[in-house]
Amino acid sequence: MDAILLQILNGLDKGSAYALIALGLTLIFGTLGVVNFAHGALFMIGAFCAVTLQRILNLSFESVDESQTDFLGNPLKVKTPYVEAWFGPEAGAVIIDWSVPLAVLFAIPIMLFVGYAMERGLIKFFYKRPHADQILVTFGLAIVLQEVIKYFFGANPIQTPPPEALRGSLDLGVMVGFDPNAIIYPIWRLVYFVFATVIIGGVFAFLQFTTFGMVVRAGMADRETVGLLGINIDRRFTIMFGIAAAVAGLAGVMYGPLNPPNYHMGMDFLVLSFVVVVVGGMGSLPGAVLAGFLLGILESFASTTWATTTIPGINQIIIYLVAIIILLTRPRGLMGRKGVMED
Amino acid sequence: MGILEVKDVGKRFGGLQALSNVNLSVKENSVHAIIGPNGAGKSTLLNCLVGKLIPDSGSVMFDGQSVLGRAPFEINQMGISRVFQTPEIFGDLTVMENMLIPIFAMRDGAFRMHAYETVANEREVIEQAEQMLEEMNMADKRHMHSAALSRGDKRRLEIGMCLSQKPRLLLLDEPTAGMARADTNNTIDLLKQISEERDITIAIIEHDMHVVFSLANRITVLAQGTPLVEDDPQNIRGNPKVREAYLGESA
Amino acid sequence: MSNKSVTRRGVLKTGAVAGAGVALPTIFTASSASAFTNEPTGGTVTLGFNVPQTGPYADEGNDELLAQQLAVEHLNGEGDGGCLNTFTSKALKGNGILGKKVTFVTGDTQTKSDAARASAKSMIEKDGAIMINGGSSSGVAVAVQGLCQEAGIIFMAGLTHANDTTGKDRKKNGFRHFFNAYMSGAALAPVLAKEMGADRRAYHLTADYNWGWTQEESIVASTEALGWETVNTVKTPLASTDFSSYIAPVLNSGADVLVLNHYGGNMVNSLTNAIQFGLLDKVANGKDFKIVVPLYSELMAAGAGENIKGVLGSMNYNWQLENEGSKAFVKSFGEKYGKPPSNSAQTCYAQVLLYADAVERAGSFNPCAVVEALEGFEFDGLGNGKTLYRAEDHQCFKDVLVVRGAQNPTNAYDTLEIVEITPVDQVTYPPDHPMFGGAEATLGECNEGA
Amino acid sequence: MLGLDKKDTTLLIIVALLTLLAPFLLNPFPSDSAMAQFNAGYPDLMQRFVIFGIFAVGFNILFGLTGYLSFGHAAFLGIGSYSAVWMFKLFSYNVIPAIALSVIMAGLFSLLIGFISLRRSGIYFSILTLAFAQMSFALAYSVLSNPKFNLTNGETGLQVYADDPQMFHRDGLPDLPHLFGLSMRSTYTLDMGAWSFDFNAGYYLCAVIMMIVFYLAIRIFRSPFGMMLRAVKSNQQRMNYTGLNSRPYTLAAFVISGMYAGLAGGLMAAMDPLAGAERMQWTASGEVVLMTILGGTGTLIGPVLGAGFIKYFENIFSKINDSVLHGWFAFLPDGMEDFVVAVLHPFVGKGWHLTLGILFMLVVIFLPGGLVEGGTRLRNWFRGKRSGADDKPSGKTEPAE
Repeated sequence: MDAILLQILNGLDKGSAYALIALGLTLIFGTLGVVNFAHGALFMIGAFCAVTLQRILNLSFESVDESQTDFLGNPLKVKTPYVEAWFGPEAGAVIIDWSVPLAVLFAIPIMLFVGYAMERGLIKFFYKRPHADQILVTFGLAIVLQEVIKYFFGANPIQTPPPEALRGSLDLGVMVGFDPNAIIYPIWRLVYFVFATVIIGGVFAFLQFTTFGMVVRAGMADRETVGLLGINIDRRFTIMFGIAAAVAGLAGVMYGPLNPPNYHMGMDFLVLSFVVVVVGGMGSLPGAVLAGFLLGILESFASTTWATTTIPGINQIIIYLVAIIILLTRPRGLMGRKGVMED
Repeated sequence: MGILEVKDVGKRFGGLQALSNVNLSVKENSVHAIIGPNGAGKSTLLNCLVGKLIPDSGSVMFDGQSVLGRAPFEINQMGISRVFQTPEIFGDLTVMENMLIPIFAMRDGAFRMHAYETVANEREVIEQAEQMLEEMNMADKRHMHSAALSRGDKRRLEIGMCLSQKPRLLLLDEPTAGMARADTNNTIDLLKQISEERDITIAIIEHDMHVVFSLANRITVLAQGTPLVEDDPQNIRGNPKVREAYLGESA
Repeated sequence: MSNKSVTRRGVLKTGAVAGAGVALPTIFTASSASAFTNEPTGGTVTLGFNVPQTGPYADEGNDELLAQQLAVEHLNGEGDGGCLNTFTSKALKGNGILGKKVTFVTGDTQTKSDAARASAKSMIEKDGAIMINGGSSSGVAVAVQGLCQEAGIIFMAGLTHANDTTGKDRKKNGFRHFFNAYMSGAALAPVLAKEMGADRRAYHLTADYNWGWTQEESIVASTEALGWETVNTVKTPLASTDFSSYIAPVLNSGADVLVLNHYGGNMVNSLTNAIQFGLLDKVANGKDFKIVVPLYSELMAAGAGENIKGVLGSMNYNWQLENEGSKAFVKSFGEKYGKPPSNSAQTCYAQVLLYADAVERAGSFNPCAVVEALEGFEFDGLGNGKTLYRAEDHQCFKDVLVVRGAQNPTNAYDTLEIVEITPVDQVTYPPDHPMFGGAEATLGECNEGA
Repeated sequence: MLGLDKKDTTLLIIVALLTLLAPFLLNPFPSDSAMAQFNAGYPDLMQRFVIFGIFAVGFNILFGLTGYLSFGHAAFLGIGSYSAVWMFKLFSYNVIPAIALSVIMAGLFSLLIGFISLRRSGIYFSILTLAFAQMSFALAYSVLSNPKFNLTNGETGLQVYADDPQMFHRDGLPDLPHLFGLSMRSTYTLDMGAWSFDFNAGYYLCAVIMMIVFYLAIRIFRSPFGMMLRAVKSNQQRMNYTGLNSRPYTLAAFVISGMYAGLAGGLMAAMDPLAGAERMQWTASGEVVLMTILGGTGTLIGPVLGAGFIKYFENIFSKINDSVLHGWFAFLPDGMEDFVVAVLHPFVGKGWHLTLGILFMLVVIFLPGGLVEGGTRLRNWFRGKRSGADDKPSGKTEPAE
């Protein structure tokens, strides 16, 4: 029982990452019809926004400490971050400690701009081009973005730890009457789950309740008609692209403390996020979110010892197996609309 | 006994009874029009005839054989060709290739692994295609990309593709919808010519009364999923029920 | 099988017969006058450095490359000479190898066996490399070792830790300086017993491929010999980036030690996840919960950041070692590149020098002569202390380091502290050990190519 | 000739000349010059050009003609390689049975996977093929390489061991893949002054096979079957209402392209008897998609060009390191030399991915039809220079006759 609860919790947590990435991707891919292979790169750039902010906050001046030596036996250069010098050691340390949550604010304008620039500078010329061309150009872009990050930050993962107060784990089991240590869960993962829920809710509310959202939804359903009504749908689609980039980026910022960012993390998620979107059904935002959580939970269960001893290797293939089963039983995924990317 | 016999066909979509108790008999070599107001079930009926939909009840017999449960390509192989509301042609292919494909389909059946032959060596097929293009007055456009044709030419090409298979029944779904008057008249003339010169039955779904009364020698009126009346054009014209149900509305 | 003893010359003859009328075919690109593959004829000799330059291990590969370049400098008499001054064999004079200036070519393994073989082949076929060195995974090492055996050149493995490299996949033309999974287990066991007691229950998370399995096997064997119990061994998919679903059940399983048989990015993430779950703050079975990472590297430590504090593991080498060879190498490397060398860098550096030295002592580049010179070679002064290249399986035997994540590192480079230098005798095993292919494992015949 | 029209015959002859003369064409620089770095005429890379050319030509039969974008074709390549190595392990190092088995096995697997995946179209089809391939990769990498049932030898790759049965192996035959005794590694090196050219048995085997399958691809493109496949891409609805069953056509195309992939995999194993699981990963499937699009989807020669382009960068650019750069620019004054090297540094060696990514974008932005379009434009430009304006607008598809 507790083990099942634990895996459900874990699945929700995994699923919230999948759902967030798939949400952004489906805004671009499922509705604008652009096969965006650079979406994973947007996620990665988000995570590196946090790394960058952490680096900025840690910008330091050096002073030589004669009492200590470095690995070559020379006097050690001690670094003091400017932030600590300006705000005092304590306040400075708190700011540095909270760099990841701060990076959320830092990342929003950056990601909106990245999305805007990408759409205006590149993608808009590819709306009418074949999907094959879109794949090639966005894949090329993804490689370039990735290599640029690698050039500046290296290939090794970089830790972006959560604030001290949000490290460690909670014993949730005790709260609901289980034995101690039965259901232990990291605080930051709970934060991630809540954060994902808020973002997903926010995007849905935005599309549901604002006039902007209504026009965009109408444009998704029938772009030409909305265009005929004299509404500049292109501009709104640009903004949607920016929002999709921001969603992916924020997913990345918050993901950093879970698993340290590296330059190829986007590629690791790319295939998976396409699977999630398609399993959810093309053109359906709720479908993408639902599929994200569903695959997250199934993946968690498949990794239990019980599952892997029953069917060896199930944890390796579960996502793909489920994708095949769903696509064969439901022709357009969970909630897909007819005619979107079917030819 | 007509070449196409529709008996007691019913079709339901969720709560909507799209068709009920449809009976229809299309006589060989006639031009039979099916008319009715929007939502009368014309398209649903047509889709039941070509295998896109399977009716919930009733039977559809073509030349004594049931078409129900067969895939569209099998029904085509039985001798029914369909012309769509918006011309459905192979836009990426040339006009000539468009014409070759139905002839290959007629000769080789639904599938043949003719991967090592060369199209250019199929003299017989090419001759037939060229002949049909001549008849459709399109021979000069044979190397054109068919997507670049005018709407009227696309329609001609599509009809030509259907005729090249020598079908026994040609189904047309509002063949002049969205056409300019001149194109419409051309299409009427073409269809007239076809029905006179060829040993072919035509069933046509049409909205445009001008087209219907220029062509049809038998008319079925559908309303709310049921045939209201089936008669000759002149009787339909005078039928008060039809006027009320249909002509009155759309006039 | 007897037909395996056919020599390359025999192959040549039949090849010529089969291709009657065709000019005499030669294996690989060597002019027909050569006695062996890529025999250097001019004033230079070319070494091939095959390291990952793209993908997750690119930084590791870069470190290896820096060390290899340093070694080339030292061989050519440039720089401060590094370990040439401390090496017990004095055959190398700093005038290249056998008087020929050393040049090198580089390639990208991408940490894929296919790509690694492709780039090794290009170095052999196109650039005329006489030896291949480097790599950062066992799959690549075994694949490239096999290729070098077929091609008739020497392979000096870089970072490869799986038992198979010098176990069931050992080759006459291949040599491994790095330690292996068995040695990790043997070195760690006594330290674990001392630090954690003999009554522990271990939970293994293992990367689901060959290296992971051999390491798990080795660690399970050596810890169970201590009296530990193995609660569970769970295989994790290689492509995993998040291990939370594997970590979550650990606390509830009755285990009090978590062993992470992961390397590189896998290890960084699984360790980070384990710390997130607060495992190290917990008490299980009345004991403090512990985590062990049997194979450490400096880059992994950097990637895992603060999470490695107090976590035990083993290493082939660490720059903090205080012997003469190590000091010379660290000085030379640090002054040139501004950072201390990693243990894979040290392995690659040592391998280049060892190869060059063997050629000098053999007086020939002929791979078979080099093999003979390296087999059973005892040396010191390259940083690891007294070392033996065992003739039976071409594995180096030397002390193994047990290290721990430092509690209070003073800078980015002393995040690991040496706990114990396990003497070589403790990690030595017979060449026909069952984990190393048993009695059937054989080096085969030396191949000199052309 | 051979049942081809003049244009196709010319194309086939050009391809034949290019492949047969590749050892000369790819080694244009003297072997000790600074530019020798750009020489690609060594056996391994030449083999790769041709093998991946075969893979891409086959992929294009599916993708270029029917428009069905498979994201899992690398699985068939991998299956081909594994089959071939198993042939080596069990029977003999002769490449003919090995290649035959790889084609057959890839055909069987593609029949199965295609039968299931082709129930869906568009992106749903792509994801189904991707899922099958990723499952194959995951299984090959770990589950199927466990000690009890070792089918793939996992991470290291399947290879021939001394204790394998090799039932038909005889003394006197090479201990490497061979064609009736002629080792695939046999190379004759021709030294001509400063130049040196390699003639490798394995390469010529691949080249001959490539010419055969390229010829078959032309036949398929020009056949009624090929026209039907293009009809599938153009309008499936019309196809079905024309009495044609599109499913067996697409399935046949899928199986044919799967067999091409299997052939490529078999040849890879025949050139180098080791089959790694990575060649089944999605990145490998993606690579052949990129090769096809980069070269020109739906054209005959495009995929071959795309394959050559990508493999060239992977193998040549990744080997240019700083000391090579310094070698090239040694003639510059010191400061300039360092500057130029520093500018080029991010794009070569470990930065070869970056260059490749930039080139992908440039090609797709400026040459919408891929490299073939570049060639067409170049040709038109030359013609325009020479003969004025008598050029027809470049016809998109050739007439069927």
